[in-house]
Amino acid sequence: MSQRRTFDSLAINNVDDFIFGATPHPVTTKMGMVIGGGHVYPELNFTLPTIELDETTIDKAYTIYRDIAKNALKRAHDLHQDAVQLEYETTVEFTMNPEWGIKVNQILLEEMQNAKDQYGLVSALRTTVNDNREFVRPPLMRSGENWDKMQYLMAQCSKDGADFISIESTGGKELSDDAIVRGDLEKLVFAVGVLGANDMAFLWDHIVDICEKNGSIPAGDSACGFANTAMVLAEKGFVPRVFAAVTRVALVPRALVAFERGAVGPSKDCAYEGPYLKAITGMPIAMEGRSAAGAHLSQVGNIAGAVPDLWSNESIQYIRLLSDMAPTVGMEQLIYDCRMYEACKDMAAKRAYRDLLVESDAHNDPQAWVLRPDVVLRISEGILKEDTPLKRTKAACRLAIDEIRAAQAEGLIPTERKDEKWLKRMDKALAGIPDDPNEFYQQIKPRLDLSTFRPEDYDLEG
Amino acid sequence: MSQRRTFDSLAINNVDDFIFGATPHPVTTKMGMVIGGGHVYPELNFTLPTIELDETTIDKAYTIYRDIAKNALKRAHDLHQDAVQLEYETTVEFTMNPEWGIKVNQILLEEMQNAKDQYGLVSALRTTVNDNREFVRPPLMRSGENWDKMQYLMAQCSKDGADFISIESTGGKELSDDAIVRGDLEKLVFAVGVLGANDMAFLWDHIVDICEKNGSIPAGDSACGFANTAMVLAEKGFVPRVFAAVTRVALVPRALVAFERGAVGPSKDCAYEGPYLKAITGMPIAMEGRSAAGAHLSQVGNIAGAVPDLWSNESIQYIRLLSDMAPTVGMEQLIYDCRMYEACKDMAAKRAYRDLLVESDAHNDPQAWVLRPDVVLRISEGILKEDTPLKRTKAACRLAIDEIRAAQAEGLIPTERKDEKWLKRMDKALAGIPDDPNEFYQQIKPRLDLSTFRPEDYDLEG
Amino acid sequence: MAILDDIKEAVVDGETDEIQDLVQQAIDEGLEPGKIINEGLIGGMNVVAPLFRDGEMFVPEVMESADTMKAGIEVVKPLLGEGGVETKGKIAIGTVDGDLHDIGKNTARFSLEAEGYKVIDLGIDVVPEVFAREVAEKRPKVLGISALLTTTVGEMPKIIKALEKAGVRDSVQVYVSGVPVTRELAERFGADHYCEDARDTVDYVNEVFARG
Amino acid sequence: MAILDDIKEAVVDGETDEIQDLVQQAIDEGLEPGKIINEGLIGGMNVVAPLFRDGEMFVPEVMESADTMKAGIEVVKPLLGEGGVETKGKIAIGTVDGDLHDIGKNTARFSLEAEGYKVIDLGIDVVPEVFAREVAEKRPKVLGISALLTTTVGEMPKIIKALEKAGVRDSVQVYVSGVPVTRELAERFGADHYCEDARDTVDYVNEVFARG
Ligand SMILES: [Zn+2]
Ligand SMILES: [Zn+2]
Ligand SMILES: [Zn+2]
Repeated sequence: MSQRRTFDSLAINNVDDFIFGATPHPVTTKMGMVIGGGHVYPELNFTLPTIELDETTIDKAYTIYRDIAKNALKRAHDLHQDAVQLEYETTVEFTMNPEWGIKVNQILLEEMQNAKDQYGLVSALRTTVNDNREFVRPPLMRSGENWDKMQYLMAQCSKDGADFISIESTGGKELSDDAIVRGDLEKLVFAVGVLGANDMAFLWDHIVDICEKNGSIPAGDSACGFANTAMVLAEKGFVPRVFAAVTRVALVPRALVAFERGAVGPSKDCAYEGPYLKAITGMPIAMEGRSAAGAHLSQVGNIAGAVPDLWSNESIQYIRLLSDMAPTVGMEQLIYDCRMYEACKDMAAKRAYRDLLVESDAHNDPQAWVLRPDVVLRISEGILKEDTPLKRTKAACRLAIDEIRAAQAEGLIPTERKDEKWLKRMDKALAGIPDDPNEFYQQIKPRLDLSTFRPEDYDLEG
Repeated sequence: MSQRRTFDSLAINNVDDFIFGATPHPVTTKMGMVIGGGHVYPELNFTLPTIELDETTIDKAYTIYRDIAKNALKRAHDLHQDAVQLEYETTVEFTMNPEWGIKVNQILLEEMQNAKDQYGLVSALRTTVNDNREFVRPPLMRSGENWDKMQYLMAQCSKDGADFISIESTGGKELSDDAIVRGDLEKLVFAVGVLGANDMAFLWDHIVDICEKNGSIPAGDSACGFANTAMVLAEKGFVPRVFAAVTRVALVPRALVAFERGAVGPSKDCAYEGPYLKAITGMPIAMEGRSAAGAHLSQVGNIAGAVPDLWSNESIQYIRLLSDMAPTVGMEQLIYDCRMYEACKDMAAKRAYRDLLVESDAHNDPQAWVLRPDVVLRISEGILKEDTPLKRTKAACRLAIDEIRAAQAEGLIPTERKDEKWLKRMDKALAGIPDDPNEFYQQIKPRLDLSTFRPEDYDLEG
Repeated sequence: MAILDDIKEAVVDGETDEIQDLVQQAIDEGLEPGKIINEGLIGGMNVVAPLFRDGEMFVPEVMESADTMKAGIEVVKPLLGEGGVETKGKIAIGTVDGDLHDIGKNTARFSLEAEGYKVIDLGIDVVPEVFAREVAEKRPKVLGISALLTTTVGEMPKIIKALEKAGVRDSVQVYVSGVPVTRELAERFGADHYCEDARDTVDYVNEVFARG
Repeated sequence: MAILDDIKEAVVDGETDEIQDLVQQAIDEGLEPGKIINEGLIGGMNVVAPLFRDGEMFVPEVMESADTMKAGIEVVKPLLGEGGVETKGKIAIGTVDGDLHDIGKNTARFSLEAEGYKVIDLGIDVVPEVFAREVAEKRPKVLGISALLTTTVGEMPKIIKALEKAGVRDSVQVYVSGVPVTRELAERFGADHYCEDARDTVDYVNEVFARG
């Protein structure tokens, strides 16, 4: 039913062609925005302030979502912006009560239409449905009430007019959280290269199908629950930065599965693995960086802006700042960033600006280094030499470690006291991982808490 | 006592030399940061969340200030930043209870020293004392308890080690608020070119004297209460953008008086007239833009970043965002902006990046247009052809109107429906203003509410 | 009635210089004073309010329109009996103790006046007791409390307590507004409503009076 | 006592493979079991805690140290009477109903264990009644409530009400923590304290036990 693809060569080969706002396979929205067709547009995400949601407060929540959209779109217009994207990321209550989520989706679409009618502002909506399969333990990944509700919500939001459907899927998170906190690369590769990749294939077959039937575009996933967990822990000093950098790259093959199954982008903002996806698939990506610092502190605030097609703030609560409500402020900041891209008049100027964004961060942290466009192309090429998600995940880790080690050896990025110990520890973990998923499963099984996940939901022998 | 200066020619003549991070007369802080000596540093401002301050809550306020400084400095270090500036802007309670303000100033200095000792982070402190002379009505500008407390607070903070003393002074605000809301340029020129300028001379003689005696650097004032009021009202659609643009330039001669009386910079972040001051005096400036959107929405988010020596967030409350407390987030965003300046390797790269910042905004709004480096140099030159604050203020308005009209005629900035009406209205107002302050006073007197200000506090005949 | 349209237009355009002649002309033409006011002068302000709300007019222009209306009313007033000028209702607004900023309050005031309300301006820097006394004496249907500074927002609950103490809390709908105020704070303070800006204030006041 | 230093070092370095031999060696050398534990094994964790606090150790390393300590204790345990291992005190922690994130809770847990506390881990997705029942049965001196999701934070006041209902509110000091929690929310919920992170939690718990 859905169009399967395989990726065996890079869509973008030359670092000179690896640029923000343009990609070989752009995507067109309902109102005619072409994502990846020459411009970088802001993508604003927003969320409720801390309120308890129930039947008595839900109307207030609707009002807040309407206010957010109305005021942020108004601000975009006041700043002479002609096109923007909104992202509605459902929180758990809105997936568990899909009628609530459907209503918010409709409200946002209404306000987008109002803004079009009133002042000609073009906009697109990405609806990101919260993956609530993990809300039973062990997670039921392929059946049950939660899975049904997710699909129902996606279908209805799609039917009602959302341009894009996305998700931050959680297959494998049953093991990855512990793997990250434990700095356990073997377990991490199992969690994302076996469980995660397997779930992505199942999940995205369904999402692509839902989108085809209901009129929206399947846009891609995010490794937020995996690589961003590692990033945030690294920022707190809880896990080594080199480990977080390797984790980032390790998540690329898993994300790629969505595109193999028919996703066409733009991939999610908080998927910092986006540049890899763009290089490999040629499909547009959303990214987030310094303007998303209110949601994620990071070491990649500028370099994340090197090659995006949408530029996002990740998420901000509807709280009052001194000037205005935070989402309106967020829209303004994104627009100023996007104006910089627009101000670059030709390819030479674009490359120069991209390189400023890259150089300003790349030498500070291994997590920034692995987002350098040239590093991305090299590692992506290496990943495509392998042909299964598990082998690709291993290759991704291997190549990331090698790039980091080489950059440290040349003094291009800082080397912290324990880095070599951790790089060696990761070398060792990788060396012991077989290529066959079931063999890997049997090998690692004694170390797993089998009460935390259902092997049968990942096509694994019991 | 203090060193008086006159400015009759530009310190920066050529737009090629008008660049961020460098200026003819840099200023050195106690820990050795050279402001305007080749780098742009972040300047973080922050404020309390909404709490009622009294004897029972003041300790909590101290704890908050300590936390803000500690965590923001820590974040700067984590991001490999080697030098930053903090700004402590006292709110009214801290000026009215100077012991509280002195204590906060000490706490910040302690945390700065801790950061130096712990991880070598160099920092500087600007203490901006709230001008509370207006807190009696009509304001007592030259005597009384409030004036005494302000001076005492400045002296003590200076003695305790603040690097810079600044203020957002309010002389003339008794009339300017109404002039702005009424779109009354004649009254505005009187408020800022006569009252404001006159008060600046008196006030800055005292501040320079206090700084000399106590060891800090007199850094400059801000027209926040004047031009930023107009800017904020323009953003709300309350006053025309062309009026706000002219108001911005009208405030330059008033600000210049501080430098004539001995201020040496860096001028205040929210003084968007900064580029004019830098061109004329060659002293360093702080500016704020997109990263200050949480405090001021504006049309100048990027162009404000064209020629700063310090880059600021204006102000952010100590509230929790999804990632961290807002001041920590603010520090991160400023650092990412500053990294971009640092990434420019030579003068050609610096000019190219400056021009991107300029071009990305300049064509959207007259308020951005008047901050173009070339426009700034032209108008500044024109201002210096006059020799008194009033004549300079008139010239500033005249030149701003002419630049806006010319840019609109050439289609370089948008022309709104009522702009020509408003430009003509301002032409007419200017044409009727005499050169002599006292003659002007007698002329405008019938239109003034004499209960709102004390003419004798501005050296005016009753 | 061409002359009424001229009066309306003069109010919209803020032609303070011309309004008195136009109003005199209407009187000379034998038009009823009440009609001149309601259909001409206030009729003009009724055009101004939505124009302002839609961003078609600036505050200075609204204020000039209000001035023009006032100047016109002065000409008709002598011809009216007591209470001749109809207003939509009475509102009191003030800025809290310690806060000397009045732009927000003034803009709300002029917007409300433009809508045809009588606004009792309590001024700036007003202590809680004065708020309570004025409400007890003047009996406005709505009380607006405004604050610009973060640090003065704490005055708001004190004012509401002062109203309670004076026994007039239930006689008046209280809204709060200003930069540091939020919907949540308004609730916590015990206010009836939070108004985000002047336009919001007008909507709210209209709603209160529509309730009757 | 060279062997005790070796044990300490093995704990700090997380040498789980070597610890049992070292502990056995200490036993063979005739050292008292209590001494091996308190000066050797927990002595090692007492070095780990400040190293972690100063950013000199990562969480995985801390967890390996904790594992090493545990493995060592298993060797000595048979030689001890009842309650031989001295702990600094008892704490219960859990993540609220509807919230399946456990990194924050786990990090707090391991930090506290590293400090020598006995931690009763109530797990994730815990309903208020279970919090109350566990406090009533196990009598911890401190109860930590953790939430990661914005939307589950509303569970916190329910837990505190459940404690009241079960009559055990006063028997326990309650702290709350997690991304969406603030000092202000903690106060509003009726918690005794807000802990920003695991390091903060340790400080707070130390303070509670120091109070006695
Ligand atoms: Zn995410
Ligand atoms: Zn996102
Ligand atoms: Zn300011």
